[in-house]
Amino acid sequence: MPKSEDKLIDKNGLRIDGRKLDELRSTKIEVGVLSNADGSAYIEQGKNKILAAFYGPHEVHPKHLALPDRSLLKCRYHMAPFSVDERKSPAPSRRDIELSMVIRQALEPSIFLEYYPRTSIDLFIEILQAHGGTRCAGITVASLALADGGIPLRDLTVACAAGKVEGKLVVDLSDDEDKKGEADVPLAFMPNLNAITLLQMDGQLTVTEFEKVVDLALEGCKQLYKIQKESLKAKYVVGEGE
Amino acid sequence: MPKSEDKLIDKNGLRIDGRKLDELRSTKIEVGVLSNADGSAYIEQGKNKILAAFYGPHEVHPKHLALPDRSLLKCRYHMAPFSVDERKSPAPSRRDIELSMVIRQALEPSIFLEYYPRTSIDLFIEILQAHGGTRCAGITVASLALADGGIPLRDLTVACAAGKVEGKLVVDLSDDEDKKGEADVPLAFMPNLNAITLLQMDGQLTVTEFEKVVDLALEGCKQLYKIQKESLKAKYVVGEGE
Amino acid sequence: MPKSEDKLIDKNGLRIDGRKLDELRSTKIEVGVLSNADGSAYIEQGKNKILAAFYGPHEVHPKHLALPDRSLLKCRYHMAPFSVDERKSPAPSRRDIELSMVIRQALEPSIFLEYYPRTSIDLFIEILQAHGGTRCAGITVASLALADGGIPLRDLTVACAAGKVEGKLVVDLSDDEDKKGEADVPLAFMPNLNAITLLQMDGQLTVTEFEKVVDLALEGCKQLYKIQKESLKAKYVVGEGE
Amino acid sequence: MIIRIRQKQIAQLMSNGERLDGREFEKYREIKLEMGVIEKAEGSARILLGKTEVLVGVKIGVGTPFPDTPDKGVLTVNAELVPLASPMFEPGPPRENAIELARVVDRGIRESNAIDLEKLCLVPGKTVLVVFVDLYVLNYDGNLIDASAIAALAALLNAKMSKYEIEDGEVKVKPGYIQLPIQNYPIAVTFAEIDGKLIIDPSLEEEMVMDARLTITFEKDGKICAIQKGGTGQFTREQIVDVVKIAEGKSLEIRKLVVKD
Amino acid sequence: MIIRIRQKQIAQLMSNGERLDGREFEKYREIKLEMGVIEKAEGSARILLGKTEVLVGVKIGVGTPFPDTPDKGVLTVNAELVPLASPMFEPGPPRENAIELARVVDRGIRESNAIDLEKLCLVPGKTVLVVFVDLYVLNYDGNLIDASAIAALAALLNAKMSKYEIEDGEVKVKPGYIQLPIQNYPIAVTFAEIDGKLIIDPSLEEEMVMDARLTITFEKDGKICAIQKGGTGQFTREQIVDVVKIAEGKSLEIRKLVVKD
Amino acid sequence: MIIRIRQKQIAQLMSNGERLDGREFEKYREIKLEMGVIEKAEGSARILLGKTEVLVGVKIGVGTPFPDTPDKGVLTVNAELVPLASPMFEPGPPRENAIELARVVDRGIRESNAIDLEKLCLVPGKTVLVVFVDLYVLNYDGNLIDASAIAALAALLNAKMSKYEIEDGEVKVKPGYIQLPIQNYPIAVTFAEIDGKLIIDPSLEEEMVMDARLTITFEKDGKICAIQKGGTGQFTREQIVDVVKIAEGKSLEIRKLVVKD
Repeated sequence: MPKSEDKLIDKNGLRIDGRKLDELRSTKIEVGVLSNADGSAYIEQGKNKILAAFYGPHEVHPKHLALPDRSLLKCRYHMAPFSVDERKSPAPSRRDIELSMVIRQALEPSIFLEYYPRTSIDLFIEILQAHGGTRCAGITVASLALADGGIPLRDLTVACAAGKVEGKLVVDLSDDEDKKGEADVPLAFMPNLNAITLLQMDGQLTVTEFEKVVDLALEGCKQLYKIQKESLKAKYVVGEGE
Repeated sequence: MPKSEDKLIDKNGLRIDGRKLDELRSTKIEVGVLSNADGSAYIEQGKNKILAAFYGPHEVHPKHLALPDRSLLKCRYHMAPFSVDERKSPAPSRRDIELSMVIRQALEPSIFLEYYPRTSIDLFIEILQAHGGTRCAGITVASLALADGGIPLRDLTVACAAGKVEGKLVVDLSDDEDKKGEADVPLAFMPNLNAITLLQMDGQLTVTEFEKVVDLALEGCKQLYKIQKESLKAKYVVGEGE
Repeated sequence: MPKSEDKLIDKNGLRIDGRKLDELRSTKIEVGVLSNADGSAYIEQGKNKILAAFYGPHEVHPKHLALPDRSLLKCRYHMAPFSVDERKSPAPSRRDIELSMVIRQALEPSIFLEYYPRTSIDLFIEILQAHGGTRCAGITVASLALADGGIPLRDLTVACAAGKVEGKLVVDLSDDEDKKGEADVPLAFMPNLNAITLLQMDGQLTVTEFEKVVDLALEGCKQLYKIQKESLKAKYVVGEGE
Repeated sequence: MIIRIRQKQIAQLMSNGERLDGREFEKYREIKLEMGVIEKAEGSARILLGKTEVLVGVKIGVGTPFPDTPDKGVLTVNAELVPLASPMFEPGPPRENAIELARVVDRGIRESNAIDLEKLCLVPGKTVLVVFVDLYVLNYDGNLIDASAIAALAALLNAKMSKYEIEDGEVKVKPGYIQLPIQNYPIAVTFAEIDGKLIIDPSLEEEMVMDARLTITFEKDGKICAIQKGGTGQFTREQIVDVVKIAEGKSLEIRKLVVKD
Repeated sequence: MIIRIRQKQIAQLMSNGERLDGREFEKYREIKLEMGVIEKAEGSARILLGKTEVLVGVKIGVGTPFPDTPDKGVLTVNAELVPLASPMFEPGPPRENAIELARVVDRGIRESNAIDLEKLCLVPGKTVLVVFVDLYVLNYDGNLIDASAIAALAALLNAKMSKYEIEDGEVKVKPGYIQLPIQNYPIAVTFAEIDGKLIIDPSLEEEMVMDARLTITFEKDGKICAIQKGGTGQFTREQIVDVVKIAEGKSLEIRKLVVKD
Repeated sequence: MIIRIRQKQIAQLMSNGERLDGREFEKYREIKLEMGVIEKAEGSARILLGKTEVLVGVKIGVGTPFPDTPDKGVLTVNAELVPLASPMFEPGPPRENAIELARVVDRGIRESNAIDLEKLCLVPGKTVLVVFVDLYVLNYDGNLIDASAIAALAALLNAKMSKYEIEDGEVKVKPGYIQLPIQNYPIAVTFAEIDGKLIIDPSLEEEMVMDARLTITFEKDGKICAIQKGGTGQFTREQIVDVVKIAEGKSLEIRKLVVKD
């Protein structure tokens, strides 16, 4: 049930930002944008602006956290105070802590952590501007930051949400669609491995709707995966095809 | 001086919960109630509902806190948010920190801590429902949790308060009596060793009254001591006398 | 521009506490006032009342902070809750943290820290009553605490502010002058080494005014330096001249 | 290393269709549920799910609404993994596991509109009732989410609240109590994936070796109202679709234990 | 180990009726008390009890009453064991020793009704005066409780407050000052138990080896208004009864130092 | 040890009048400034000073004034050294370096009266606008103060705010936006002292070996409005006087990059 009088989808079936139901937001990715970090990438997905970077593998502090058989992946999802309408306090919220955890769990399966025992990889995702779907865009860009830094990956991880807005199933929900829509299903995926590594849902969907939404999200992931690969190519394969 | 119009003691000398002046609240104790903890016990004393459990003796974290000649007893008195009328924030209050300390000091003399150098015993007292005298009931049940876990004790520690309500000296004050009464003296005792290990007082008492109140509290301790021992027997001596 | 109707300087050119423009507040210093600390001193400069003391050089906690080639100077500027008009919360404010840092940096150049590698010197400055210029008075008295405790110093460090009040350049601003005046320049100095080790400014000054204010502050430092040395003599040279 | 060996044992058993405690793959441990155990709380329930024990208390207070929902009461779910429940828990502010637990239970209650929050508004934009749901874990033996979600629903159903009225702009408490308005009954069903196989209601030993976790919460009309994948493993689309169907049926069974018609 | 040896020396001395610093068992160290030392505070006092030095400041502000005492001002006692006072003290939020110190001093003031809190109510249920008593330990050489309690009473007696009035629902400060209304004079007396013997006003060296501590606070009419046992040792009923009697007499002596008729 | 060697190399170069990156002593790295980069913020700017990158966002909200300035809006400057900017930065609340950075930038804005805070008062003593300036460091390669101060001024100049009105004691937002009232343009200029010589705009490598740092902030009329000495080294009176003069000229050049006439 829509929670507001504003129409999110017009009579032509277009969404408030002019997109079709199965259309992703305009997405730009740049790899290798920071000079200090060991790997970094930047994404603009609609009005989302997100920077990801990591340091490592390096020694673990404090030492007793080190794992004997693999690297310890740490992850911090953090929002700039000016990234949202109402200024956000810099202290991590409960939402920030949950998202840091599920993002870490979404990325872990893609990394050959066993190559670097007793070390840690410290991954930072900075939300400079938030407009719906930041956890997914954060995963998409963080995976590229890891690739940029030469961390060996089983596959890139890509993430995209789908959901239900005013009775229609749509992909890649923006902020308004997320807040006023009926359901939101963020999903992370490794396309070559056919592996879903993040799945959450808010809202209400029948089982049948849910299956369709999962397929929409997977389709979105596949499109974004192409953009991911192109962004790597743009950085590393200057002047030639794949 | 009574702080309210409500009568806490009626014309027959009975207290609002129907007790005589020197009568304890109805008390039920069960030993060995949790499967994970190394020892545990549960008490209902009037409307108080308290769980105690410990882990240890085990390695100390951080290591530099370890004592060369005995085990380090740690103790946390903690109230569930729903244990009191107004929801309590989960963060420890100054009262919680003081009570954790005096409870630890009340129990330490009973434990052969010297048997376990360089280890710690971590004791947790959870107040699930509070209705006056939780520090005393917490000591009574914590001592049983230690016994349940096989920690060698010089004696059980038992605790009981006595005080003054509407001019009368009474034992085992309930919440209303504690708040509106004239004085409250919580006391912990090891009966076989004749040792008082906790003694506090709030309110006003003459020296003569104080001595009588101490005796009332000691008498209360002796009665609770029997219940303590019966609860151990119920757990460990199935189907036979002491 | 003066921020209030009250006149801070009267028609005779005297300041609200009766001082001339280039006159320091009445200053009393006592060295060696606390029995536990390794060195201590107390200053009253106008209504400022400040105690400084240190412990060390001793082992560093945690160990990984230890420096291989010199002692680690730690410094805490801390205000008593009753030291200011409105009760101050005991938690350190951002101002407290900044002042702790600049005071430490003002004192470090004076200390032969290289004599004590892998140790720390823990310096504490307690503002018991604050009335303008506490960072400077804190440096002046802290340097004496270090001297009292036998820490080898290249020179005493002495500090004094100067500034602009109602269009006049003045030395050693009191609380009202600091708050309502046009500019405040705190400065720390090692007279024998001709070295300025703290310099800050709030307010507005032309470049020419600024130079004069620096000279006023330096002159103030030189006067306070004499009082510093007398206070040491009073403690250590009983009954004889320098 | 010990975990690796245990993992092999469990996987071995599972390849024979067996679990450590003899359960079938899609069978819950025994559920014991007791309501009204904390008289001081407006509502309470204690659950034993096998040896996992959770006490949930509901407290209701007066507060201010969120700016974007001025005419609705406030729901706050908080979880404490108190250290007597497990040697793995430590005192202190909630960490990510406790926060996830609280937020997953919160999501089920919130997204199913289990509490009619509009009935908890006293003065729009100014004064509303706040419902605190405190999840208090007393013994941890696996599957805290399902145990907590069931006990939270039971505690909400058990909750009685004072009658409030506004007089001259001040909140007054009237005599008597009314039921907290509950209009939906979300049930969470959790699976663990071990070595490619899916089992329901994982015990602690199974959680220690699982690759991933998937929780699906159903509301009373059979719609999904919350999902949470946990753990560092992965699922295929097909596994998820299968799990959702099994979970749907399970949620009906469990709902009957909590909601008596 | 060093403490063990020291303990034996002190016990040995005590078996001969002697203390390290030559005092008798029931004799306090010299008390030097100075009032009004912090002009910015509404009240203040500095005590030297031997080498133990405590500065107490009283600040008075405007705040809201506790819901259960809407017509009374608020008393808040806080202790800081600032690290210049002892190598054993560390910076940071108060730990259990500082919290106990504050709460024991608080209890003596509160339970004796030393401050007439009803006189500090400006608008019942809305606006009252808040009295902050800050215990600031400057040098720690044992028996912080008695030193702090004495200095706190002296600072309260020293305290002057602004005249407040309510005009159109707003707090106005009127010219002039009045005495903070003090109506009782609690005095804390502390004993240490070492090797079965009881000594008054323990020094730091005695505290380091003591088995237990007992503080009894007396109000002006000779009633006990607060007790606190400290340390991990124990007392017999008889020891407690004895200590209370000695403390009663001592409290009279000390009260004379603080309260001049 | 490595730092010692590097220090010698840099000092050696400097004795020949050279710097590591080939700059002259009194030459800034290239400054790239972009405004309005965060649409959700009322104002924003991103600066690249060489490889040092800082993003500044300005948010404007409604709050209460400070008691001593009841008729003025509130300025709050906050700095976060987020850990992706440097391996030296750690997550958590701001430490002394971040606090110093925020306070030095704050001082320049505040002391030059850059924002006309009186225009941000809605109801004197009750309701004012609060301007949050958040300094967000994205890549740290030295001289954070100058980079942050420039970007902060640019973000303030870029800031548009809603029109607020008071109706019946409540804050109402009117349609349309107005410029944040900026009336001065403070510019910070920072020098590092290495081996007795002074260089402007130190890079990270130069900061690592510098003895001391000196920042002078000038307002538009050529007055100094803030100074901060940093580091554990020292300056002579003459050095300071020299530095001030060079800084004055530099501030004019840089101001032109930010403030277009």
